[in-house]
Amino acid sequence: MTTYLSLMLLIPLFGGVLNALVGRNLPRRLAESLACAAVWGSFVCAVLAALAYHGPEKVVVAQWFQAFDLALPLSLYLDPLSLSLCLMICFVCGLIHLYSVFYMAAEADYARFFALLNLFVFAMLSLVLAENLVLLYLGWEGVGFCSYLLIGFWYTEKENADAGRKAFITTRIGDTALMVALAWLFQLFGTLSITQLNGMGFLLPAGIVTALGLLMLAGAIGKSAQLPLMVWLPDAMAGPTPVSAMIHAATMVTAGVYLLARMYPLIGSSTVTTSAIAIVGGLTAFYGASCALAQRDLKRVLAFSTISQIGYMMLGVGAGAITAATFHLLVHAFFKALLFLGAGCVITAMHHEQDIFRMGGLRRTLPITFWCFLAGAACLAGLPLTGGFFSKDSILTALWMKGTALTQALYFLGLLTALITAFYSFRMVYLVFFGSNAHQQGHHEQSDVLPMELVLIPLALLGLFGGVLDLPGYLGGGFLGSFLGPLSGAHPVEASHTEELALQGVAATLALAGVFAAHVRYGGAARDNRLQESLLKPAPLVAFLLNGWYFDALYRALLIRPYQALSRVLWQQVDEGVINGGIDRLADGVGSTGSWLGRWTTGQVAVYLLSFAAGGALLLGYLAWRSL
Amino acid sequence: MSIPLFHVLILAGILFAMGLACTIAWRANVIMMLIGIEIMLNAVMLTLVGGSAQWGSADGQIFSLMLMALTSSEVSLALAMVVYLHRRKQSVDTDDFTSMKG
Amino acid sequence: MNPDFPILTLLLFLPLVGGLSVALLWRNPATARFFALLVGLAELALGAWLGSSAPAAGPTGYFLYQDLPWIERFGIRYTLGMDGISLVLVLLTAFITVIAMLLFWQEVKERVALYFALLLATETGILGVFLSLDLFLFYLFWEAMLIPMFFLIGIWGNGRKLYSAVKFFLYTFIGSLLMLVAIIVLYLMHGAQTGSYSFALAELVHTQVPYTTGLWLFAAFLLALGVKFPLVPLHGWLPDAYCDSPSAGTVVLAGILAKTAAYALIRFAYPLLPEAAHAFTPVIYVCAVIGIVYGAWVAFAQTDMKRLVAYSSVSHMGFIALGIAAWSPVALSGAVLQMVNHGITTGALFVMVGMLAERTEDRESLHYGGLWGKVPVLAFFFLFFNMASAGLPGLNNFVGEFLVLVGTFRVAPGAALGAFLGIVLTLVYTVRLVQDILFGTPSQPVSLSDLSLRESATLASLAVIGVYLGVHPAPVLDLIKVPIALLTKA
Amino acid sequence: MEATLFYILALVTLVGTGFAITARQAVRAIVYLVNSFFALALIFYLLGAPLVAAFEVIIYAGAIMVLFLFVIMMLDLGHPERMKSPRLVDWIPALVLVLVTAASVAVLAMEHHAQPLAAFSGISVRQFSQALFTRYGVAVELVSLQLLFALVGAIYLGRRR
Repeated sequence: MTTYLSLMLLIPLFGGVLNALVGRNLPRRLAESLACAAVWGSFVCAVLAALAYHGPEKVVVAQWFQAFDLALPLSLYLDPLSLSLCLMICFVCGLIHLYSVFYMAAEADYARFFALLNLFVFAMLSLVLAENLVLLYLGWEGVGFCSYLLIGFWYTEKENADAGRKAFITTRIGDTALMVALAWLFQLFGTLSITQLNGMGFLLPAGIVTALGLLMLAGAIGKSAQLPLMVWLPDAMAGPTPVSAMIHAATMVTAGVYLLARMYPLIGSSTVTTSAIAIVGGLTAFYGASCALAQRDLKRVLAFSTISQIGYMMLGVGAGAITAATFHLLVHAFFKALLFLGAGCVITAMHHEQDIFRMGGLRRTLPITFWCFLAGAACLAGLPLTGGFFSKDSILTALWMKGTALTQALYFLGLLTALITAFYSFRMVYLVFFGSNAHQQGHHEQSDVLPMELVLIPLALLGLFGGVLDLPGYLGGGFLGSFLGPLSGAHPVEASHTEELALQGVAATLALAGVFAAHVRYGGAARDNRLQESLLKPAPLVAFLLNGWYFDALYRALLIRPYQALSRVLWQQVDEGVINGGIDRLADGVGSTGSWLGRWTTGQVAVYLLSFAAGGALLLGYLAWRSL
Repeated sequence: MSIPLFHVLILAGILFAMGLACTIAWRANVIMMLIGIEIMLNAVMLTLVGGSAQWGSADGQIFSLMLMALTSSEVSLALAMVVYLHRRKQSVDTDDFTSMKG
Repeated sequence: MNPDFPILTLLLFLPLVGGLSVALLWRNPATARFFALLVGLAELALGAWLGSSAPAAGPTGYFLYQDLPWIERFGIRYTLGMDGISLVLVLLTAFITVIAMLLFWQEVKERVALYFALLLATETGILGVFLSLDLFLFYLFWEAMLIPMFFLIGIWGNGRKLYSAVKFFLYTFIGSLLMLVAIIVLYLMHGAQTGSYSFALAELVHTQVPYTTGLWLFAAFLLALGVKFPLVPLHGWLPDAYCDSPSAGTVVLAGILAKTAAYALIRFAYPLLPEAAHAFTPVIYVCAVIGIVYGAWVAFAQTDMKRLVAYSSVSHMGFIALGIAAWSPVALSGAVLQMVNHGITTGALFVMVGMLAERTEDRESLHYGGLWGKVPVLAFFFLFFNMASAGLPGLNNFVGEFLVLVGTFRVAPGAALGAFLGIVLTLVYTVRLVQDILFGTPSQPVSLSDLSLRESATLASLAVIGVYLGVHPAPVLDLIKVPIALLTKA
Repeated sequence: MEATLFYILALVTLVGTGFAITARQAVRAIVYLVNSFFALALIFYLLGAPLVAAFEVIIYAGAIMVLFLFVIMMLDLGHPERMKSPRLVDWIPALVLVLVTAASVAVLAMEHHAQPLAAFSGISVRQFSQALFTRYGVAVELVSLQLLFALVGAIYLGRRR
């Protein structure tokens, strides 16, 4: 098992480092194959590990560093949660690597791209497999770093680089909260091993558990783009589309959910924390969905929908339904990657046009993409019997069943969000694929897009039928539920079959209603009206949603501007003015005193003599005065 | 001998003060300044000789002799300088010589 | 090795003697350069050999020790000792000096021999501080290292070089004089108590210092060391000195000279005056945290690359101060490790910035841009060291910072929380610098040549050490374990 | 007897010096000073220093004062109307200083009681010379060197260009 796990990590690391160091000098095909082979090698290891799996296992690979009682081994932990995530990550990333080979075919700097992708896989896997919180932090920061460079991959444009920077710094804020939690945990327990910590939560007073939970939540908020640190994710779409699919949809952004799920045994005992998680999740889900309603950029629609869907996962964690959250995490990874990759096909076909109001009629020119994208949208909308339906519904059910006023309020918020989700999913589908559009000319040759489209198919199947991973109880229960069952703390109240059916019925109705609404507003002839409207200045509400509730402007006014202004003040007023100026003035004072005293040396002998005599007289006078 | 040392010292003190006053007051004439210095040196010699008489040892007298030798070299150099400076500026007023101004 | 062989003396004075010989080669700059490099390499080799063949440390933690009478009348002895902490810093010193020489091989065109001689002389001064165990000897080296540095800045600097050199000298010198007073008071006090007057550290630690007197003495130490550290209100000399000194001088200043203060705090000030140090701990905490946040914040406003890195150095040194103030084994290990890391990383950053400035004669970061595509190797290293400086896990700075923060959080959570804020701010200015230089399109065409093989190899050695210390810091941590255990239990 | 003589001579000295420092003509000042130095030489003799007394007359009153005269004549400084004599303002600092000094001396004097010198028959020339050339031999050499330097210096400064 040690071999599998360490190989799973080392292969992509090796691939990444190799590509980073010598990739530029390798033939293109070799570099690409190397990168893909590394990830699929990892996948093979993950599968082998899964086959050999027979219970949670902790593996110490090596010692990282040790200073007195702070011992940090490089230890890995394989349990159902990490195993299922590893499989998903390797698989999705592997597909996206393949996709990238074609998507980035025209890019000259392929070595950097694939090196970073591979390094990302390494970091993500170490995040997931880490048994030690510091190792988890390494992965946590590593994915952030790769994401930073990948968002800004086309660095020559300032906006891209700015977006990368924004992502890096915003997530760093959350990361720091996580690091505080680490330091605190070490102070309390003297260890940072996740398995040990999870077993010791009961030793702590509730207040501290709450505080720790909130700190971890802050970390998760940063990484998973939840309120109020979600501003970076829409901008992160500046990166190449495979990057958006891989990092900003399937894997990295769900790391926060993973962290909370992982540490749930420790932090779950605090009601305040779980409520906070649930509230953050619910609000973010609603926020993301509402913003997605008004976006014009295809990738930004998907970005806000990602924010919203992760909000659902947080809701699940907050409701104590770790299984449901993980289930949604996995299924979401499939269908959101699918949607992004589909969007990538669309964008390639449209020559990097991303405005959905300028697209149309693509269902005929890109049929495979269309069907796959439709499958993804159905999952996102939660149409009955798709994977997304089951996973989202298990979260909502868990919320309802928890039965407190808060969770039931959040349940209704979730339902409302589901309605909006269905609406914007199909708004997107209608605008992109239906109707006809003037921009038909100059599509790529079909063969350019075809290999990329092929990658969509397995993802579409997984998304559509992902539900079988964890079927509801009335269909005989699911595999995931029993697999993840041993995770302590993951015991939400079971719903009876009738209740479950009723709740699912409500959700299904809402989803269908949303799709219907979208059809009414964007389908058929109405679509052209919308296109006409889109040329006008947007209404205030639309603009409000389009700009993500103006959070960016708020932060700019509240944080960024003052920070910049104050930095200049600190430098020029305090540092140059007070500290340096003070010293300079002191020096000037000493200097001018010196030159003032220097005027005494007139060069006239008489003055010297007089001074000398006066000095002598003073001495003598002093002696006389003493003897008086 | 019935001369109290103390009176010798008072005499030396008064002489010294007069020399000092001369040096300070005659800033317009180097010659008189030098004369003031000579008076002060003589006062010092008087002190030394008085001390020598008090303790009956020759050292004080020897030092006064040394002093005399030093004085003569000092005076010869100083007067040479006066001559030199006078040649340059046609003046013996010390306030005219300020090239050592700091 | 013959135990009587004065190997420490050899280690200490090899650069000085070598430097003097280099100075004799003033007619022939090329030879002087090579000879200087040879001396530097020999020193590094000697240090490495000592490190690898070091016998087991005795109960005092010192595995090499030399003690000779010098000025017996005043109880001054020539006492050198090397324990784990010294060894680590000696290696760092020798390494950084070689790096500085190698990377700025052609930077200086005039009076080359003298330049290299002074660099080597500085090295001896710094090594002396790291090796002395007699306070008089320590003070001697402490002052001695200023002099060559002063000339390095004053002669080969740029900008307002004389202003900066004098400022640097006066700042550090005035502080040091206070420390000298404190040393002498301790000496007299110890002599009066025991009857034997001695400057030896081992003797002076037993001095019974009255509480109030101790406070004054420690304040004097703190002022002297705080200037060189620098702790925040005392850092006024640093931006100017770092900016205006020649690049190699900056690397030496930031990479190793600043460490002498931290070392002296650990080796002398705390053990000599433990009670007063304890009383002063809050002050150091405050200075350190303010330094971390303030340095990072001011760095953000800089567009002069060298000045930015200079302020970032203030911020990073704050972490070291924090770790020392916490005085717990973990935090102190972190502080010492961070001294090494800071030497490597900030040294490397100054190297990078210096190389850019050397190529274009422009230090304004806004004038650059898009270097990633133009000079990929340079850009790679630039990004690498910036990320190391920002504390990316897996690279060296992270380990040190983590140990410091975790160790400090145990004893002083409030101070640690302030420092955590610094982590975010560090990233803010780092990423800004990276973006200015590497990304975007250049606002004016800059013609640059990528790294030569010599430069790449040297930087690669720094980078390899960076990764190594980030992934496997155990060798350093093992070395400093015994001395730190001794220090913190005392 | 000796004491009376001392006081008389002291008076002569002081009066002579006083005239010397206030004289309007440098030549007159020199003459008053020579007078005063003669009296001082006698005081030296009274204090048991015959040799010093002799030197005082020979070197001071003789050589040095004559040197002064030479210079005064050489530079043609003998005309009082061409010379700036000190104004009253110039005397004020001098007088203040003298007053302070005198007051201090007076204060110090009040603590002392004048005690006559111990019985003492003066230092013979032999004693003097023995001490001078044995114990202070080096000093003599140094002084002679200094005289030589002064000689060289004076010649250098005085030469005509």
